[in-house]
Amino acid sequence: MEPIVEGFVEAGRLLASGASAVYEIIFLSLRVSALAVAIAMLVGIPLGYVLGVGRFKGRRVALILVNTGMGLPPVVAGLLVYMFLSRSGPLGDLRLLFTVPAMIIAQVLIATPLVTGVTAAAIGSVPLELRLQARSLGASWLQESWLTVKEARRGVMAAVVAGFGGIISEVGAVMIVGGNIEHSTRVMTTAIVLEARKGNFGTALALGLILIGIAFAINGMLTGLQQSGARYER
Amino acid sequence: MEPIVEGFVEAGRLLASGASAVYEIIFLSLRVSALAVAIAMLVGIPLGYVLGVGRFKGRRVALILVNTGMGLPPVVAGLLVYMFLSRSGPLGDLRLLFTVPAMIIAQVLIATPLVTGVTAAAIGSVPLELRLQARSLGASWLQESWLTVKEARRGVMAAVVAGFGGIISEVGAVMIVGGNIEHSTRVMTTAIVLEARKGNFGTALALGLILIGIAFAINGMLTGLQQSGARYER
Amino acid sequence: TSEDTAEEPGGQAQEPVEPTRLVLASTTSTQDSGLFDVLIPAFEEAYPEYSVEVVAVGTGEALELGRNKDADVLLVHAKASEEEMVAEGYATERRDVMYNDFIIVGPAADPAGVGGTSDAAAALTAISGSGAEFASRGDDSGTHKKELQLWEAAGIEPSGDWYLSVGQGMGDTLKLASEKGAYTLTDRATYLNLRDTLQLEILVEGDSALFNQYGVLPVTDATNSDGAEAFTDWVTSADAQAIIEEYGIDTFGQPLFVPNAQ
Amino acid sequence: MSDSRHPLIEASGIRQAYRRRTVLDVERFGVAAGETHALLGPSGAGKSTLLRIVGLLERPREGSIRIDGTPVTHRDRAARLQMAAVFQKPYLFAGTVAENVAYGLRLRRVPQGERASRVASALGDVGLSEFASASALTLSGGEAQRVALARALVLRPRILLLDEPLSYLDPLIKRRLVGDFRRILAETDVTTLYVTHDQDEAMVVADRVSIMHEGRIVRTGDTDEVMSLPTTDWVADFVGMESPLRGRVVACHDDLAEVDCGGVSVFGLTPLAIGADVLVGVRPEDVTLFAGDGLPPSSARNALRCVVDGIEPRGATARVRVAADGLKLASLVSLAALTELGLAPGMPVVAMFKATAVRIGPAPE
Amino acid sequence: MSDSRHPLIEASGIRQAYRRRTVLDVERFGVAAGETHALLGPSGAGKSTLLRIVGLLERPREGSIRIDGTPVTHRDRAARLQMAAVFQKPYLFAGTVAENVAYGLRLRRVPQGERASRVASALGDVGLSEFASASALTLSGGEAQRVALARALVLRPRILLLDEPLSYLDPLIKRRLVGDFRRILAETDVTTLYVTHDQDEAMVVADRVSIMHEGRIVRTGDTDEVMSLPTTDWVADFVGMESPLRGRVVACHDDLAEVDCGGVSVFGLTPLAIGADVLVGVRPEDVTLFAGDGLPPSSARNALRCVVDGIEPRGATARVRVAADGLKLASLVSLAALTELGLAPGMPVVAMFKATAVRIGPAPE
Ligand SMILES: Nc1ncnc2c1ncn2[C@@H]1O[C@H](COP(=O)(O)OP(=O)(O)OP(=O)(O)O)[C@@H](O)[C@H]1O
Ligand SMILES: Nc1ncnc2c1ncn2[C@@H]1O[C@H](COP(=O)(O)OP(=O)(O)OP(=O)(O)O)[C@@H](O)[C@H]1O
Ligand SMILES: [Mg+2]
Ligand SMILES: [Mg+2]
Repeated sequence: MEPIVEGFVEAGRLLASGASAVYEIIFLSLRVSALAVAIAMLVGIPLGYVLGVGRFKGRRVALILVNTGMGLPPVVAGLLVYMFLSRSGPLGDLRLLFTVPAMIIAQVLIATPLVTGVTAAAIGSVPLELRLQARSLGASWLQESWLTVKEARRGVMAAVVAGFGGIISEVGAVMIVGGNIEHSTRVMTTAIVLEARKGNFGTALALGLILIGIAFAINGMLTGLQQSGARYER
Repeated sequence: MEPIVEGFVEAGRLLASGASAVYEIIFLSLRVSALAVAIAMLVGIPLGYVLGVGRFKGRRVALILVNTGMGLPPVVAGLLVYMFLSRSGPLGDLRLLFTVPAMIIAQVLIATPLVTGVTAAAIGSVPLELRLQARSLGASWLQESWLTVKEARRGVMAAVVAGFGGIISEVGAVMIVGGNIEHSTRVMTTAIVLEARKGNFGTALALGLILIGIAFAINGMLTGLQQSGARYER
Repeated sequence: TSEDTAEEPGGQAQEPVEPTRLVLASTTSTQDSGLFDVLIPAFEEAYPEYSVEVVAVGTGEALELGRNKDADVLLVHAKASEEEMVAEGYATERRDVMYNDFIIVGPAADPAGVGGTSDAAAALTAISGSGAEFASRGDDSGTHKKELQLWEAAGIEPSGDWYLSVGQGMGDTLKLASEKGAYTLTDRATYLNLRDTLQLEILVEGDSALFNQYGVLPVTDATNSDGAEAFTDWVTSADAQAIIEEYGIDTFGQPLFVPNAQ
Repeated sequence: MSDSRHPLIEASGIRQAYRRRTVLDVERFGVAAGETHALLGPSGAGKSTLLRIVGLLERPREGSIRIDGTPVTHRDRAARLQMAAVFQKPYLFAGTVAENVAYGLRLRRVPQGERASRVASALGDVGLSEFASASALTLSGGEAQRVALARALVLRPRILLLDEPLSYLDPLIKRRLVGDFRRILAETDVTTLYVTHDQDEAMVVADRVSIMHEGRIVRTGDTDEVMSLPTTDWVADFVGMESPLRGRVVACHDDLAEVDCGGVSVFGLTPLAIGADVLVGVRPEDVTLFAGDGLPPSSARNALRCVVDGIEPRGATARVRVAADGLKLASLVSLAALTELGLAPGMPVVAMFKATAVRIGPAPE
Repeated sequence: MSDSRHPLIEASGIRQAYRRRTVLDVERFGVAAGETHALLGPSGAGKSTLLRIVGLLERPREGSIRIDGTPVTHRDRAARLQMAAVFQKPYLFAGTVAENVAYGLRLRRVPQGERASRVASALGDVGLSEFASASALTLSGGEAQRVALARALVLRPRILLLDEPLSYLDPLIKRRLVGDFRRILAETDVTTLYVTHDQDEAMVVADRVSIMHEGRIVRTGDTDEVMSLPTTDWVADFVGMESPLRGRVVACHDDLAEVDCGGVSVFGLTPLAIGADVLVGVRPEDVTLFAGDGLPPSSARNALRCVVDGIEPRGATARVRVAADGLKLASLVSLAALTELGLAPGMPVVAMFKATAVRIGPAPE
């Protein structure tokens, strides 16, 4: 128990000390994962919609692929991105390896299947009649989808939360493509791993607790959104 | 592109060679993550049900906690489990550190919030009337929940798939509490990291591809379940 | 202690005694060099009553595992910290096992012009003034500590955009340096292992300051202290030292480690 | 059937509110054992809410439910196992039609063989035998409603709770099912609470009727009495009659009484004595109109000179409102008759109805 | 209104099948501009499916839809923007009642101010003004249905598709809304397809009626004709009549014709000439029964000696089936009259109906 208590104390100390290093990596973590989840939403929600409502050939295979993507090991995602961005890789000339954009790319790769898969399940449970009803009132394809997403918002929110949670806590990929360079690509999780490797379990745990605290705050806000407009039931 | 092609070739070679080492870690990975996801389902689905249908005090905070848990960094989960299981920790006498059970515990910690959160969203979108209808036909509390879970099966399935995907691909926690010990606690992901570190990108990628292939096969089966009984729509 | 060992499941009644678990904590660079792949089977053949489990982690983490008694014996390379552990009573003793050496590697173009020198401190001084980047492991590992000693010797406090503190293992740091065309300090074993995948050349070697000593430490009050002692004795024995001496010749044409146990 | 029957279900002091809005406020509501009790009332009156509360599916803010005199709550599964409900919107479970119908039986561990035969016969009763293995989620509105009905009936519950169970059905099948209900409900001693907005349906199946309005029960009694002797203007309008008629028995020969309704005499059959204050009701279906103001020769004891007040088309018939002095009546007239008589507001007509068509009941204080 | 009116919606050769089951097979179906066309038929007949296909919400396996003579498909949003639909089950969107009603207006970019006033007035029309800011998901069945109705009506579409829009409503509000429909549908030139199972409702609002049975349209024509002159036993039963009466005009004085129906003479008004083969129909509402077999003195031109065949209670009335030789009729009798006459199967009665109550139409080949 002791080390855990120590972890809390240390977390408070770190935050209070105002050590700009801590804030720097907190903000970088948030920036990277927020951007990545935003892109994953942009891709994953429409894709999830199509998979959720559609009944086209290949839909099932697509669903399996997406589900498989949820199990894409971050390390493998990192390796793939590494190979593309490496100096000897096809996109090496962009010189993106070990930069923030590279980390975002890797995280998008990880979050998108998660957002897509959970969104598809949520969208799939909106009754067809509801969509027909919107269509019969003159909704265009886009307006109909928007309504459907709103109706499925609990599930879509869960998709986004899962996606964000998956990448803000992810270390394998950002480590490989970001390089954990101090003042440049070091984020919360890579800092935690570094501290753990150094044997500074207390500091590692403290950073972990801060990360969890941030996730808690963000989820507090998101859950507010998710619940608003929830049905008042008996 | 080349290294990726090589990865496929190497993957085939590894599997064909019948190298028992490869099969050993594949089976260990599956065993650990399957058991962990089974436990996570056992805990997460009932919990998700309660959070999805309930309207008790504290439900919202519980939801936020669960959502936060989705963002629990595997490394932190690993550290926490380590601290408990370390000989100097409260459960040190169990001698579980660097064993398979320790890995399972850590993975359960990671998968449970994911299963719970996505299940809660799915269950929450089953109309209250459907549950009342079951109740009015004489369903007990348990029978009613079972029916509700079946009605929400697409979302619940997505929850399980996300949970399984999250842990089969996870490396931070199993590395810390398992120790990546050859013939004992080495799983796919820790093996991938090891090979990557050694510079054997081909082998690392090959293992990654095998892992993805396994996830694909499993998801093929799960998706079959998820879709069966889906509504035949216009 | 031995009582603990006796409690291990299967440790009592069975006829062919189940080997007891011996947890060896070491660093990733040692594991990555492949040395354990020959060393451990040899030990287990000599001592069939033990089954060695290698946990390869960061140097600091390995020491911490020892402090927490989660490992029975350590094989690491951070002499000052190791001696501190013995002094604090966390390890019963510390013995030299072997050494290899550190080298400074960098891009073939060598913008700082340090190729050929054998003065490590001078080379670092040149690198720091050249505008070229230097990748530091920045993880308190043996290598990192050695690097800091060298900077101190050069009278330079390294910081700035050119100094990349990457906080990763040796292999990853090498890869990063290769990608970025940066210089870095590495142990020879890891470098040789990865040479084919890297665009880095050996630029500085041979300085006596670039000496990398490995030590073995049995953990005080370890779960399997008998095994720990047996391993310590064995790895410093002539048999083991001979294996170490041979290792690497067939793959790299040169030995990776020089045994130096007394 | 009278109040003296043993009340199987009793609700007292039930109040329900959602957010701050009170939607139900029922002092006392009882359903006797074996009786079929219809619950009528406008949209939003609280019928479904009362049904859910009586069905132990929802906890009221205040009040209690007794079954067989024993207090029960929404946690009482044993009590709920005696009931089965059909909701207004048919909520079917994912699966086949047969699985849906079998659901309650499976919960009750009815053995496979009996289950199959009961499911088959219930599906036959609602005319859906061929749909047994169809997916329950692709049915038409009426089919789904019938499955929901079969799903409840197959349980042969002691208490049936039906919330507009036939609203999606066409007259043919409705007629058949109403007939079946009537038979089942009469033959077995099942106690039924039957919410409906179809008054004819209520009149066919119900022994007693309660009318709800804005969360309250405004009238309750035997079906014929409630539907023919409204007590307030609102109830009168709701059951399709003009304002309530109040009068006093002024003469009596055998059972034939003359009732004075504000100056107009109405003849009807009643055992009530001279001097009694009474309510008088004549259903529009029983009133025939004749053009002009000459009285045609007829056996009808009542022939009132009236003036047409208004005409409301009702499909195959029209409802013609007429007034004689203070007394107001309605008559249901076929469209053909409407044209032939050339009825129009302001026209003098004679409203005729037989003494046997006049209901007379004691006036409530 | 006749077929000569410009057909606004035309469906031809429509076939729809789910899995292997054909549920719709409609050769031709048309709705003229401005007309209100009721679609009747038993549960599962395919009414909702036809409505969805006409509403361009579902693609049929075969066949085509034309609007204004132009072929349209389910991809045609411009065509769909002219329509608005109310489904059988009211599917409301999460949000307030007002947001639901405003949905289509927002899609059409109606400015905020106009939107608010139109929403308010539509809610007023369906009697839900106070519910504007209530959550749409907690409404009672009838309230929800009215919101769905308001949501469609507020768009003032050119084509209205209504699928049993009043099934959850009580007679009071139903009567009011049916009246409103009648007015709106008559005043504006909206074209309406109206699926209903309430025949009286159909008779009030519809100009024309089609009857569906097992996926096919088995009868279509002007409302009065379809409802009074059934062509087959099945249709007769469905519209509440006995078997179709076929006959031949044997005499004619002015417009009053004598029609010989298998030996029984029926008098009615028709412009058809002597010798014409005709269909004859008398709605049960127009037939009065008298006990015994003596003919009472009456102005009714038709008085047939019959025997009671069967009695079906229908709530406030009963439907009495009588037969005279081959000719079968039904009569709607009030319950009071039923008791007074002591009607029972086998009893001789006289069925009387006026010549004006007899519909006569040319027999279809
Ligand atoms: N969960 C809820 N939250 C808020 N208001 C509710 C809720 N449930 C019902 N109401 C309101 O309570 C009132 C009564 O509803 P109820 O469903 O009992 O009406 P009803 O008599 O069955 O009407 P209908 O004939 O239209 O079905 C309605 O005005 C409805 O809007
Ligand atoms: N998606 C579907 N899959 C399979 N069968 C369907 C589907 N939709 C409708 N059906 C079937 O098609 C038939 C016609 O359905 P439809 O909804 O058109 O009937 P309806 O005339 O509207 O009946 P009701 O009056 O009961 O609503 C029904 O037997 C129904 O079971
Ligand atoms: Mg209701
Ligand atoms: Mg329908």
